[in-house]
Amino acid sequence: MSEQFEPVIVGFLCNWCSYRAADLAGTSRMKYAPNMRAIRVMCSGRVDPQFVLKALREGADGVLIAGCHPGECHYVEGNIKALRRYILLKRMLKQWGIEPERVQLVWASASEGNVLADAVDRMTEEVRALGPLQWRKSVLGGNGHQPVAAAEVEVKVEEV
Amino acid sequence: MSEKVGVYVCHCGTNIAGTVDVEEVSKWAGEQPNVVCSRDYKFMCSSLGQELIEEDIKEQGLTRIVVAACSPHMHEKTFRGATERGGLNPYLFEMANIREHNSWATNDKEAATQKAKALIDAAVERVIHHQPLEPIPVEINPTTLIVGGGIAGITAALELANAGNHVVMVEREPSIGGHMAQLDKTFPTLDCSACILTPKMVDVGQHPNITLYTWSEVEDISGYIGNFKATVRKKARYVIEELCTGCGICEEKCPRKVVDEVFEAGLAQRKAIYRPFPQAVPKYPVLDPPNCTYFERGKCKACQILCPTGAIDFEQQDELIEIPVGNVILATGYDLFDSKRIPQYGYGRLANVFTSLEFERMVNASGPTGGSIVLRDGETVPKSVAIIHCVGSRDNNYHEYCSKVCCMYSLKFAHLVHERVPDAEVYNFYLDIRTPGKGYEEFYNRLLEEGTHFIRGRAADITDAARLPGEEGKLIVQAEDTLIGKQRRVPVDMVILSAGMEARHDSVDVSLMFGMGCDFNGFFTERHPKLDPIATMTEGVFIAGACQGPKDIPDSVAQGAAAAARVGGLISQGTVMMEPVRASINKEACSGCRICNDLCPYNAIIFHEDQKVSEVITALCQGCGTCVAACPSSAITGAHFTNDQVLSEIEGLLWDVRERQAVPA
Amino acid sequence: MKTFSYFPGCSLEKMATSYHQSSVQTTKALDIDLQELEDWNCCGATTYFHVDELLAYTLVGRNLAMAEKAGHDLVAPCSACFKNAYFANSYLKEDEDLANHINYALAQDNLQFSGTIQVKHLMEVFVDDVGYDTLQERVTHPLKDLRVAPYYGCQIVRPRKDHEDVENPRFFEELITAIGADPVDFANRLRCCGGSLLITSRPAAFQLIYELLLNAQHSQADVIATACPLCQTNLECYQMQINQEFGTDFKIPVLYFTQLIGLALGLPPKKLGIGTEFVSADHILTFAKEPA
Amino acid sequence: MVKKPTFSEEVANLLHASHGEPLKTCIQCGTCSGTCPVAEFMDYTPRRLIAMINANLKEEVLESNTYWYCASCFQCTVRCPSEIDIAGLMYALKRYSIWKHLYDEDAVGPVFSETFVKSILRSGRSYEPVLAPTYIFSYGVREFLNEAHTATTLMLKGRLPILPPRIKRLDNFKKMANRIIPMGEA
Repeated sequence: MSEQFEPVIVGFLCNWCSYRAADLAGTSRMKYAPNMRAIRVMCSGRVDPQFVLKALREGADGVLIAGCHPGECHYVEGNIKALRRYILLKRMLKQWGIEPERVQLVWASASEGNVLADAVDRMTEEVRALGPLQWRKSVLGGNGHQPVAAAEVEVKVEEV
Repeated sequence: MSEKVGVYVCHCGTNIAGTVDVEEVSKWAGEQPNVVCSRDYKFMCSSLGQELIEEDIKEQGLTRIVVAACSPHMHEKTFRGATERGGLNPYLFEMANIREHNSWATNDKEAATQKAKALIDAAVERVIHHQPLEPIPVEINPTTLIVGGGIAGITAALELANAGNHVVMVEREPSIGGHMAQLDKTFPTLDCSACILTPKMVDVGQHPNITLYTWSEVEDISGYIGNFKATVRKKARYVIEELCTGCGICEEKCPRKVVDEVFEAGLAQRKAIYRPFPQAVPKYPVLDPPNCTYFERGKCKACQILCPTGAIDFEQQDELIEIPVGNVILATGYDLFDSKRIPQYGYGRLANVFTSLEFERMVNASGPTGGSIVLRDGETVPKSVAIIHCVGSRDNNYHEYCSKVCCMYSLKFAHLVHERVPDAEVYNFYLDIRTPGKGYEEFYNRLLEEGTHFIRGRAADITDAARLPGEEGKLIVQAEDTLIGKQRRVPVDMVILSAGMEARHDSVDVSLMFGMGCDFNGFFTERHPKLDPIATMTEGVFIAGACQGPKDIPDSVAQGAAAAARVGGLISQGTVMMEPVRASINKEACSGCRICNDLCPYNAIIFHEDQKVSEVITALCQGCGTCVAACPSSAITGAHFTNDQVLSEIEGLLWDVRERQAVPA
Repeated sequence: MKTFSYFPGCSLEKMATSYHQSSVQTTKALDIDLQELEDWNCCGATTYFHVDELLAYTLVGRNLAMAEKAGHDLVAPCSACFKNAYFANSYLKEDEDLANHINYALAQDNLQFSGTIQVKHLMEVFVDDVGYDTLQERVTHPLKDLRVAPYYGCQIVRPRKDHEDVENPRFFEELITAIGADPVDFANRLRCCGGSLLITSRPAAFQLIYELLLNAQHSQADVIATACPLCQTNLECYQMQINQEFGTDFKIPVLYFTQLIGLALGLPPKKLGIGTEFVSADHILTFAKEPA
Repeated sequence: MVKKPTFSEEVANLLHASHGEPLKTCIQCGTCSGTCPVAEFMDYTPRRLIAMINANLKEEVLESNTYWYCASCFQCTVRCPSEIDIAGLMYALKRYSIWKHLYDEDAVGPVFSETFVKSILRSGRSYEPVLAPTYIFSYGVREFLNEAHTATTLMLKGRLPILPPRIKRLDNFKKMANRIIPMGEA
């Protein structure tokens, strides 16, 4: 059979909980899909929708945003802000015909290496099932026009 | 401008090299744009490894450093050091985590090698956009705020004060002492709680370095490590402390008696003007208006008339006091699980079912019964007593966690019953006897010798519905004796419910006020569950005692002292260096939309009405970046996490798949 | 005027006709319209789940589907029927796969479950839809000084966890107070009556019934009030045999709560099916008096 | 390759999804058995039965009378500190043993259950008198007389139906049931 499709997932992990969760998963030698490549942000609240769009545009097949559990955010409630943005972002991606599984938000505390590892495994399978994200076909419809810049503003304004 | 980047790939013995083809990776890295030198080495964190970096900077004039090794939480500081010694600004360094996030997380060598390249390329792309930064020095105000005057808070206060530091202690109740002041004996040594606690309370009351605010609460806290500002509400006592000598005449003459639900757990009465207990610190009484005849009907004033020093002031108002402090120690303690939540145990319905706290007061020599164990009627001595373990604990319907102290205090209760009522039968219904601690297991063995009946099984029902001879007029505890595999009904005269500890009812509000988290049970979250159970995620805020999780006295004392040591360390440093990860607003670009103002959890962003622009108070900013992400006109920059840095990091991270669908320019 | 689909259940057809009559009478008197579900089938009782869970859900599903057609919430007076309907309803709502299976079968009777209604126990109708206050106002013959043992039994409260308080419900007591009677402190009010054990293992059932009667006697109740035909049968029809078995002389009438409410509303005992008891309830009638 | 499920897993699979936690979370506290009103009649307490299931003692478990004694009062289910639906578990065991015919032959429970089900499938409603023969034989003479007496009194008081009730759309009803478990008669 032909070699199976290996999706690439960009992970935005908050410095205090989820990045440490990934560290813990490693330290405790949990094996999980190598498809997620992590970027450390101080707080999931720092994840600007344009980061997500950038990642998808640059060839990622999915984006995982991970932060502290609600109520456990190191910055009181940055994760809640992230959640709000995430919901808006999903709405927007839907309009562009991007499957919801491609962008996911999970809570994983510093002690939940397994939670993060499972999330990565699950998401990898889901995205693999969806196949590669063809940004050009699915979003730009072939022409070079990029709706993204406009979209960012939309998201942010809705924020308040 | 083009930067000269040096890339260093660590083998970490075989930890990385075992899975990642490090030679291949470092060779590949060397071929990437801007990378002028790339090496792999057995142990980059070793002094030799670090020297490699230092020399290359000097000899090859590197301007940026990337180390691909373990997690930045492990060695970022180490390599920043090396970078600095090499003569570069330490923040011109970036780390690629190819161990925890890669070699340890998969066995697929090929995939791991590929991922390592991506992570390194991301770091390279990112580090190019790094800017030199300077850590922010912060002055430490040597005064420390301690919230809660229980044994943990008292210990911390005395440690700090004796070391010559000023301490402000705020206690909600009229006296310090906390739950420990209510106890009679302490396990396993059985020394009298008051005897060991009251001297410490007195020390706190008299210590020149300790300012004590009882009957007070912290209403607000602002600022940051070294420079907090606490607002304390000093509730009206209706007693002028300067004049009061604590003679107690007011209390004696007050005609109004009310049930003392707090200190005496409802077993005894107190006056409307009162001190919770004779050894209370401070000695000043408190008047409680809702129960005071004068406040109700406008007459009486017995206390005022009879006070020899004229210290009663019915007009007194709450005071708000602002106190600048450098660090905070939270020692707010615990609440006892409310046994009424388990109706099948009959507390509140069946008279002779007691809570552990009620029993503590009862056996206390200075308590309502003078230490004699009697039923609710106040005279009948029980011939048989059942002690129910794990009330509200180890039960997903209430609290999943083990409350840790109940086993030991239940054993203590059993012992006290044997001691005071020698011919009484004592039945302990337990799930597991948990006695980890010095002298604890020995105490358990002692109880076995004293003839306590231990029945392994959670009590299911406590009822007065007799059905067998010998059950009439008794309380019947029904449970399975799991070691025999039979259901048993044990008729007793008295039942004691060993209720667990739970987080303070208002712990969530408190944690929010101090900008830190608490777990799902409401206990405060420590910075690290193993390596740092004293600090919190908020710099300058520490926790001690049962507010972090169920604890007995020795543990609380240890943590209190530890917290004091940590604060003491900071005070003697005088200043702390803080990560320069801060947000700043470009006035020109700011549209004044004020979205960021409300987003900031630290109120670090102010709005200049005149210029219609917002500004970040660097000292208050904690660097979360939420505002940066939210600014519609991208006017806010988050130092060390700027948009260019993250965006180029993304590009690097996806170097191998970009072609797959790169967007035509 | 509130309308409900009414599912009497097999027992109320005969064994517990009095429960049926009193339910219909009292609800009518209180402006509640119970419309008997047309062509309802047995819900399978508890026994059914012993044999095949899926089939059991199908049986209940048919009744639920018919109630949905009628467009009213479903009310069951029998606690076992109620429990089956209540849980089948919530499981089918949350488990699409299960619902599909059931609907495949229901299609044979041109029915379909879509999860549009709620399931209530008859007592809940009195508690929520009539309300204590209204009930109190409507009472013409308060049962003053009648000491009533509120026997909840099992399945009216359990295994619902979302229920107000499974370990310490008070609604039955409130109802009894509302009709002017005194609820006694009945420790065993939530204990099992043995249910169908009476058939499968008599000694166990007898033991349970004995304990209940004993506890009711200790609490000096004049009458035990129930909300379930099986409880009623076990506690009442077997009292004589219990007396033989345990050498006791229990003579505690066991009435349905609807019968007591009926009396308090001044309805004629005959209409409430009073008179078909094994243990005479005649002296209870004397409590229902118009206030002087 | 597929590994054979343990008995514990088999039973867990028989529990409806909404029936709470799988058995392996049991902490053996005995709350269920302390609560159970008929525990004294069971050969093993519910807690012990769970331990036995987890220990894979299939035969002993299925031969035990414990689960036939469960009267479905659900007191254990609501109290279990590990949120195990113990009553649901008893149902599962009943189904399992009937389905595999692994119950003890003189047990009344299984026979009764099956007759009950058949009677419903025949008429759409349950009919007490039909049930009588299925269990009456298991009684002693005195019990039999008592039972007969109770029955006649019920008749006299008009509390027993003379004719079995039937539902109208019985054919559909049988077809419906047939779609779940095909049984010849329908």
